[in-house]
Amino acid sequence: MEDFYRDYILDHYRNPRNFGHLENATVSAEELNPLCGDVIRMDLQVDDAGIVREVRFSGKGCAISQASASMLTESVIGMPLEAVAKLSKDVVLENVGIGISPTRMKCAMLGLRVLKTAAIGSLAAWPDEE
Amino acid sequence: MEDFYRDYILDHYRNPRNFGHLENATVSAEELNPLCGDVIRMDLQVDDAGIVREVRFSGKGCAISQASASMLTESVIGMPLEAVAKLSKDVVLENVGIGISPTRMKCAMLGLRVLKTAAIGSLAAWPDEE
Amino acid sequence: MIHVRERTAQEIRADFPIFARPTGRGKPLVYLDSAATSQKPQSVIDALDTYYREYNANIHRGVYEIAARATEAFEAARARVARFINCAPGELIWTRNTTEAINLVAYAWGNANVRAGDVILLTELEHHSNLVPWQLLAQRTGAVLRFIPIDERGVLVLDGLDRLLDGCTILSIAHVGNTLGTIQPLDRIIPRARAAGALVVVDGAQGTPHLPVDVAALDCDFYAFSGHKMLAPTGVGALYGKRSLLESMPPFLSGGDMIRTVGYERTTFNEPPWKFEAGTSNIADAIAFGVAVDYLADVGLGWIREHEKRITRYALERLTALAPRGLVVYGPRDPEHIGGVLSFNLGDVHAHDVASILDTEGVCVRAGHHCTMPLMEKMGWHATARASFYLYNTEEDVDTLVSALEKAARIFKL
Amino acid sequence: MIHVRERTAQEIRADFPIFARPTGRGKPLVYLDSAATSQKPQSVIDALDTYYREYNANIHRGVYEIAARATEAFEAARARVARFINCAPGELIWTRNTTEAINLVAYAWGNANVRAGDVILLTELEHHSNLVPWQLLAQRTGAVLRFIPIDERGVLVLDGLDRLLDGCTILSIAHVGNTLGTIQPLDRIIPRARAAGALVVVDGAQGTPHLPVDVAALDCDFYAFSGHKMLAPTGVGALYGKRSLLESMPPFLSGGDMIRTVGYERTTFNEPPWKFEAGTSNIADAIAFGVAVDYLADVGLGWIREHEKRITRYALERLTALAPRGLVVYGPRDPEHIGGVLSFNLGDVHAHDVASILDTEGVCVRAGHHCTMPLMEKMGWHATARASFYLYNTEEDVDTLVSALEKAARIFKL
Ligand SMILES: Cc1ncc(COP(=O)(O)O)c(C=O)c1O
Ligand SMILES: Cc1ncc(COP(=O)(O)O)c(C=O)c1O
Repeated sequence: MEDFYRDYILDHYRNPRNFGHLENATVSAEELNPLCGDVIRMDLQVDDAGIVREVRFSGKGCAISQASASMLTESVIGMPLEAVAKLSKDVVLENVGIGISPTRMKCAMLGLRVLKTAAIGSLAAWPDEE
Repeated sequence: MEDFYRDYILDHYRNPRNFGHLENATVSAEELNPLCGDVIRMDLQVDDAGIVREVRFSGKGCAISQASASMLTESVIGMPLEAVAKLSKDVVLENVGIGISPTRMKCAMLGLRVLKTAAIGSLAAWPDEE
Repeated sequence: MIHVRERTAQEIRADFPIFARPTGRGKPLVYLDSAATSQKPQSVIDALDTYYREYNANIHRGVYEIAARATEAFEAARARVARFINCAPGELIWTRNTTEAINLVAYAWGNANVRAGDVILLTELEHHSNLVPWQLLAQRTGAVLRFIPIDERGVLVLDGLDRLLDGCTILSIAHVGNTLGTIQPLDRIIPRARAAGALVVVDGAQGTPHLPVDVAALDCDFYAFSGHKMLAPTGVGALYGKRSLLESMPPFLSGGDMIRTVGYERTTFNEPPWKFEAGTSNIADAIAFGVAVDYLADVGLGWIREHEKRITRYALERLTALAPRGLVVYGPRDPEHIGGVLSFNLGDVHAHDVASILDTEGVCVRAGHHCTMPLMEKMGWHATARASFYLYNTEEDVDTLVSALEKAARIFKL
Repeated sequence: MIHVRERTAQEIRADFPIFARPTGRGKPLVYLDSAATSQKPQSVIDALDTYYREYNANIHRGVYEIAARATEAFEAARARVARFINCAPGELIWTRNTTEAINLVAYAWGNANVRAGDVILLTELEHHSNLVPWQLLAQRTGAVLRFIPIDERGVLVLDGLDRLLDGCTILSIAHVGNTLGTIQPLDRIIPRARAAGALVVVDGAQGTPHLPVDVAALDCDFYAFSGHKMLAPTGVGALYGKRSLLESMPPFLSGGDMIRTVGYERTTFNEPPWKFEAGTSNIADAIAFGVAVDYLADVGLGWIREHEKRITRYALERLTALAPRGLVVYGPRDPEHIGGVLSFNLGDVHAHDVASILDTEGVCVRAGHHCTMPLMEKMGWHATARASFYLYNTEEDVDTLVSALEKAARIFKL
């Protein structure tokens, strides 16, 4: 777990990519991490072909949830919204590149859950429980 | 405990003394053994000097509760009602003359509790808990 | 599940340390009161010990190693118990016992849905725990109670069932009766209750220990049961509820753990099952409950059922020898319809006296009203003695019971 | 009680088997989360083991030897726990935990006595378990909630208390706050609440583990607490209630054991405390709770309090060294007013990240909102890390905490 706090994770935490809101969001969602009460919001702008053009995330939280969300925004730009709806936990695990302890899994998966909720249009399951 | 079921106990069980009701009872009480739901009733007739002249008990129950109640009626005839109100569990233990297992203590004490309740005029504590 | 080799009751018995100890009078323990609470195998006792020695920690919100291990074991136990009755883990709420589980339904579902004049249908042989909560719900709401009647052997009379179900909001019924051991024909009752639009609650306190239970096949809405009657520790039970009901129902107990967000004035609740679990759970005992159902599944519910039928049949045979001395067995006579329970009386001897004399021979039976006072009154029984059998009982236990009963008959000169 | 010789924390530690095991990374366990749940001494674990190996049986109605032993041990445990808080055994109801105890009061007393417009007074620092049950009671009855405010250190502001108490039906207040460890001045609050005619409920979850508690001297009506926070197993807690209230109050959960007589239509209830204990109790854990309070009384609550003050003072001193790297401690600073709990944050590092890094060093702290979301929001804290101390913690534990925090500061480049 200590290995988790690597420089590139801390960099995403301290300098989150695509942070903020989208005025012209096509879909949005916001969800809470029951473990700590942290909330993440995702705004997506989707073009007519169904491709994600822009993403912004917002919220306050731990390094794991923030860095995971930040990396995730980079992963989904250019993806069809349908594909976002079907993302599995693996996208997060590959992004962060290192084992996450079970107790922190919800932190790591929160951003993905919010993203999938926005893409599906109704509350997505926890990706680690699917 | 097996020793409890001696002939004189079984005799009181099969042939209870002072069994029945008193038409002209001065005080009466009825209580339940929470262990089994057995109920005993005691009717007392008290003279002007406050002396117990007659007693009748009724109810259905185990050998221990019935024999204890039967013997008890014999013990209290002629006693001042005030003294009945103050009887301790010892009167029962002496009557039955043998150790009673803790689980059956309520059975043995039920008659005495009812008697004391009648004498006091309000619900008496369990004699074994005083 | 495939069993390479069936175990014998003797082998099973060796897994239960309590049988290794003689009673205070030096007799072997003949435990015939499993319907009240079962004994526990070593593996269940060990699960508690391991939890407290190795990874005791509060669950769900802890980040550190032992909290992670405790949370995982706790939720894994939920999944095991859920699988044991064929439901999803998200449909299984931990409670203290069957009684709390039934109260949960009566308060949470009942208060929200039952109106004056509604009918709550029970049977005449219910345990107090499946009667009093409904009486109190009826008092709170103005609903009325109806009862499916029983015949003189304690068997449900289903002739008038559709009339009784007419306008019925809730049917709550024991899977297996605890005084007579009667196995209820739920497959004939539940479909008719569903057709009548009633909520179906099953009191499974005597069901899960003895019968393979599949809540999906039963098609009930709620199923309540107790760990302590099925090899698990005291203090833990469970309530199965259909997911959609659990989602729409308001919570019951409230406080820590069952919330999503809390403000001074307003609160939102967690998803089921956690929505119904307030405060620190009985973590250790829930984990041990998971071990208990694994033990049962490993022995095999089919084997247990056959074993109980064997013992019940043997006991019925042996007890007939005492009929001339006044022994009467109540309830149905066919072991096919009995869940390992026999209620009886010996002549005019009070059941408590019978039980006390049996105790001197190391034989543990229950005596009294068995928390079914209305049934007793209806049948005209003052009290009965009850012997109940489980996977660790043997034919020798029955032999000891019979000779202890002979002793009682001797003492009371029957 | 006279202690021939005071024990040292090191000796006490040896009674808790969990400390003999290193963590998965081979570090000694530094358990600083006793406010969530405490560790258990060998004697408590042994009590469970002995119960299940020697005399497991259902209580109160059993006639045979092991049932007698179980009943006696169960009621003796009640008497021990009652003596521990200075009440009569008949005033002590077993519950699962503090949360259930508070819910019992909110349902049984609350539903019977609270009317629309009534005032329920709480404080701004309550645990969800002493807030949500009252919110739901207010929703059921139309009562309104008021809150005693806190200052920026989390200390109650009592200036307006009499105004707040005006027309108040219930005051419910934590004895010791769980997020900041604040010991509440109950001696200054309860007399005024009584004068105002309010029912006084105390959430003692963090009281009984750490302070000598005398409910008669406190003069509260109800006092709720959890065994698992004071060396007892999970799954058992207790509610003290004044005898007269317990007698007049309707029951809460209903079913087996809490009844006197039951008919199909009508039921009468047992005396307190059994009137409030429905179904098979958590027998083994209640017995072990009795052993736990004996252990605490034997060490001495006075010793425990002094020890916690020592450790808290030492921790406050040692943590100042981290102030330049952004460590902030919340709440009151005087160990006299703190019940062995310190909440803090390290610079802009999220409390969860702090806790995860501490975990790699074997240090267990809690991180998050500690089931006090409204308090967190009011104080403007997103989350805090919380270290809590108990009788088995030592100054070395604090040293390890500090060096683990230094590691976290290093990783996050503070
Ligand atoms: C102040 C306070 N109240 C109530 C509770 C709830 O205790 P339990 O979870 O044992 O019901 C806690 C424990 O977290 C607490 O600290
Ligand atoms: C049929 C039935 N229902 C309910 C109960 C109550 O179970 P518990 O005491 O575990 O709540 C019992 C157990 O005595 C029972 O046999």
